[in-house]
Amino acid sequence: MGRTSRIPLPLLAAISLVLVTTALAFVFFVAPDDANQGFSQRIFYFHVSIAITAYACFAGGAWNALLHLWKRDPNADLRSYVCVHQGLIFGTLVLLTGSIWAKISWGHWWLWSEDQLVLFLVLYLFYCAYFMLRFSVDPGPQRANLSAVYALFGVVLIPVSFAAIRLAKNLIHPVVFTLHGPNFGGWILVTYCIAQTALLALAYTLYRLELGGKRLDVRLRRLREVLA
Amino acid sequence: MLTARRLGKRYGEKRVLRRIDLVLPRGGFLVVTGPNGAGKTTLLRICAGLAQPTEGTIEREATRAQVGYLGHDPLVYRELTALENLELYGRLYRLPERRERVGMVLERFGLWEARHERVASYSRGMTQRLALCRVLLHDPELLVLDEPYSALDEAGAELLDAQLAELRGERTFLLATHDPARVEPLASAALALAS
Amino acid sequence: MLTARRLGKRYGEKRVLRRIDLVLPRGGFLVVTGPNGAGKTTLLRICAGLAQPTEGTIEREATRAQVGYLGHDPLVYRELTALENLELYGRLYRLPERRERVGMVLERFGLWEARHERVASYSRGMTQRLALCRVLLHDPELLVLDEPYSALDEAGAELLDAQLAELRGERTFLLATHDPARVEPLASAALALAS
Amino acid sequence: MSYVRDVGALARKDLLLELRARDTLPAMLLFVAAVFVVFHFALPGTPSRLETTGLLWVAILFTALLGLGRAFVPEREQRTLDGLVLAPCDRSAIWLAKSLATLAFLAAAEVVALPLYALFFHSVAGATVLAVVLADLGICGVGTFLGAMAVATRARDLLLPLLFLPLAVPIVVGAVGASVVASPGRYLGFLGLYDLLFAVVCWASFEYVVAE
Amino acid sequence: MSYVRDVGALARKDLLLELRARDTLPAMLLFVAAVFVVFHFALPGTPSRLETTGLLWVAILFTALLGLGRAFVPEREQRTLDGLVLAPCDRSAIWLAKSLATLAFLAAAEVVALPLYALFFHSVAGATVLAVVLADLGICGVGTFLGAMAVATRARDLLLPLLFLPLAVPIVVGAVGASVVASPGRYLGFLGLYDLLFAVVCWASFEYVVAE
Ligand code: HEM
Ligand SMILES: Nc1ncnc2c1ncn2[C@@H]1O[C@H](COP(=O)(O)OP(=O)(O)OP(=O)(O)O)[C@@H](O)[C@H]1O
Ligand SMILES: Nc1ncnc2c1ncn2[C@@H]1O[C@H](COP(=O)(O)OP(=O)(O)OP(=O)(O)O)[C@@H](O)[C@H]1O
Ligand SMILES: [Mg+2]
Ligand SMILES: [Mg+2]
Repeated sequence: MGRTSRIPLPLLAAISLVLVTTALAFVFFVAPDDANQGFSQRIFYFHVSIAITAYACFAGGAWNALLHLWKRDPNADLRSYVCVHQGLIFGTLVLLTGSIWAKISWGHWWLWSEDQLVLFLVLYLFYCAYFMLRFSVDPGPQRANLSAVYALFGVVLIPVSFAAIRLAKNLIHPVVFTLHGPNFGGWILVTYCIAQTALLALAYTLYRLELGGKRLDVRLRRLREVLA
Repeated sequence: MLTARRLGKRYGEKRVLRRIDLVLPRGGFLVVTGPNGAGKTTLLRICAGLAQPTEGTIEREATRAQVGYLGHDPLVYRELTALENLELYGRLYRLPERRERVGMVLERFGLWEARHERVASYSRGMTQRLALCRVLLHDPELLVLDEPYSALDEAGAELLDAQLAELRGERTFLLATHDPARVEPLASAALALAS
Repeated sequence: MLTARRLGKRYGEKRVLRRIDLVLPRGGFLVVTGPNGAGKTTLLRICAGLAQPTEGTIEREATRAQVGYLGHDPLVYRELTALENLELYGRLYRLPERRERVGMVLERFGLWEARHERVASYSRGMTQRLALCRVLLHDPELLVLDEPYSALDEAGAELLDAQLAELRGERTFLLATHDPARVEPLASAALALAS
Repeated sequence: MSYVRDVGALARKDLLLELRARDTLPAMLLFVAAVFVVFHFALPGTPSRLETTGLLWVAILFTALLGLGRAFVPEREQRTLDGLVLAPCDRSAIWLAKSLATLAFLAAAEVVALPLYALFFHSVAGATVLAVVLADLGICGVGTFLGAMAVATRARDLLLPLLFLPLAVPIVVGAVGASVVASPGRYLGFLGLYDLLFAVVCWASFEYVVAE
Repeated sequence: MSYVRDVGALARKDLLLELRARDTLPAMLLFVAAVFVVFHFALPGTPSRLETTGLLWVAILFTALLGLGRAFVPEREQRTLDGLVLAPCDRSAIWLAKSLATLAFLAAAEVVALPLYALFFHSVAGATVLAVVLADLGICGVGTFLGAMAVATRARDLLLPLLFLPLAVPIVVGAVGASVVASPGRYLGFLGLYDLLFAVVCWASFEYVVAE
């Protein structure tokens, strides 16, 4: 993920605002009602896009962690942390939207029998533990190292747990791209793609915002020190 | 042997070392002094490779096997005997004449008789002697010694004097102390850290 | 203040102290010397009430609250700040002017600025200063000090000199050291342990 | 009175040490959640009430052992026990304070765990809660005592950790019994008696454990 | 070759320490035994094989966790990690040796636990034994790694379960699967893959955990 010099932040924010508005418009006015679930199925566009975005954030966190360990990139630690933080925020949203959807379509907020849900919970717990780890080490090179290593573990865990779930049961939780393969098209696809792009853009904006704030913090502290 | 440029170290907000420049040639003997909390230990740990500076660079012309570091902690296992501890380090440093060298350093620092006792039952001075044994066991090129005289009795201090005098010139020394007079005759350079 | 008769201490087979006779009157200042492993720490621990002799008897005319013991370990919690540590001891010793005294000893040993830092981040000398604060906090009648000068820089050692000189005569001291010259002017008696 | 204040000061120190890690409570929440998730994968399907009661006790026991293991870690690691032993307070206050601190840790974990358990698996009966409380008292009291023995250098060579097994098994038996049978009165009484008995023994003999 | 010798020297040291201090193994044995007692009470009659397999795995996992929590205690207490980090051997040898030592303790606990399990509940199949071996490798490898991380933090003991349990879920899935289904090949393969994958990651990144 990027250097601060790429797209100016205000422009980026404007773009993601436009995208999110478009996505909302598409979701509510363009996409057709689902045959079985009716209107409530529209939460799908957000739920799935948010989930994918969360994964993207975690991947970004791991990539920056790798850069930190491998290239000793001095800013990679902060970037990695911000990525994981965004991932956790979007992860919370996945749990929320998923739960709402589950309540609507299954009548339960949570189902232990759905392994994929529990799997996501495991990942969620994993990244909560990342935070615990990070905040129980004093700032410094060691904290950066430990966080980076644990973030790397995360990307190994994701495919491994997918394999574990696949092994444990045939997937009950719907997998759009295989299950609905043929009839997943037209406006549904377009709407989904727009929503996905919008959320990725939103996540990136938030990421840049947080990163900027954190960097400013660091700079201010340095400045104060020089003055003192 | 050691070249540090504009070295700095901070712990979070707190700046401990600031712009240290240091050139220690092979065979040199640098004495570091400074009040409590000045950053001597921090500097020595960086020089030994145990910590990284947050600013500046450090170059060391010695592999890890060629560094001997004596810190504030003796770095030995209290539940093991002196012999077992030195055996462990001897193996880890892959010494060719391990057993012989272990016996030699134990004898040199007057711990031969106590070699089969657990370190937990050692007195403080005996533990410090054992830590010195550990450092000298693999005959390092670069010796980084943080207050090596602490806890030693007069006999022990003289043993150490003799040891330092013997190696002076052949090995490179970086030594922190609160009693610079003691190592004055050996020193080739001095660095005084301010608090 | 302290009377020991034919004191002996053995650890299992090993005899560490043998037939020590000791009379330390109130206001006395006894300096204990001896090589590493001679048994200084063992003797001091017995006198402070931390250990029991295996032979002989010891009488102490001081309650537990009136003893101050400085050992090789600082006896403070590394994860607490200096202030929190001293607060704890202040409470346990039930000091009437706890907070004031805590502030006073911290200032006296130059730790006031660092009072809110965790002891884990202290340098070795700062930790030793904190241990001295702990000992003097409750203004004990009997001070048992095991190598109190160790790890102190010259400024710290002078602070301690001043402290000892001030209390000399009013309090009773039992002090072990490898540098008897430093406390020579204060000593009222000396005990040299052989190894 | 001053005894109570000593215990307060000592327990306060332990809690302070605990809270130094700041995020103890969220950590506990995460811990409980993680444990339940692991249980879920270990027992696929919908486990019976008895099974999940067993799991609950395994979780409690594990947490207790975890807590006890850490009880004297600060004293042992930093060799500060001497400082407490030298202080003029009654030595049993050290034991009491440490037991209370461990109890607080354990209780905090359970306050998180029991509702979550009720949410995820089955409701928790009143007898179970009572059994948990009584078991906690016994585990913390005896466990802390043995923990101190393990720190005091003199006692370390004895196989003391092993003592905890014969001492803890009655608690486990009583507690699990109380939460599975229909009329738990006898089991609860047994637990209460156990607590009382060992509290008196520990209180009276702690002095000899920590001081030579 | 010299790598193997380094690992040998380090693992030897850990075994020697355990022999002296007996910190780890008794706690593990105690816990395993207590878990079986709990379930003996909680599951009266003859529980199904599926039920008891799950509990066996819960017992193994948490016993391991207890052992893992103590793996780096000597280094932490006596602050000797610096000594190992300074030594010229590859840092990953520290991880490997510690993992092997922990593995030895876990294996010792299981040598007691499995017959106990067979006695109390059901016989143990060959596939289960194989699953135990493979799971042990994963548990000890990853757990030791995380133990080293937890030691470097302020939260320490509480942190290890948090870090470890999410990573242990795939092991539990694989292991429970391998011990209940008829043809456990896929599950065993999965466990092997897990071990391999994480062994490589741990091996490659341990350097960063212990050295600044
Ligand atoms: C890893 C994160 C997740 C991903 C990638 C994901 C993906 C998806 C996808 C692609 C669908 C659409 C299926 C379809 O249209 O047939 C879906 C549906 C659903 N998801 Fe998720 N999901 C995730 C996590 C969760 C969580 C944590 C929950 C619950 C708390 C949840 C609850 C649901 C529900 C209830 C549905 C509707 C299923 C139906 O009615 O058929 N999901 N999810
Ligand atoms: N881990 C740490 N976190 C925060 N501050 C630290 C840490 N380690 C050391 N410091 C601070 O760095 C400063 C220098 O410490 P250092 O141990 O290097 O001093 P020193 O010169 O060796 O002192 P002494 O003579 O007492 O041994 C001290 O003020 C100390 O508080
Ligand atoms: N717990 C113990 N078990 C066995 N032997 C012990 C124990 N504690 C001390 N000793 C032995 O007692 C002797 C005296 O130890 P002590 O610590 O009293 O010496 P010291 O005079 O204080 O030495 P130093 O100047 O090095 O501090 C030493 O030989 C030591 O090995
Ligand atoms: Mg120092
Ligand atoms: Mg001594």
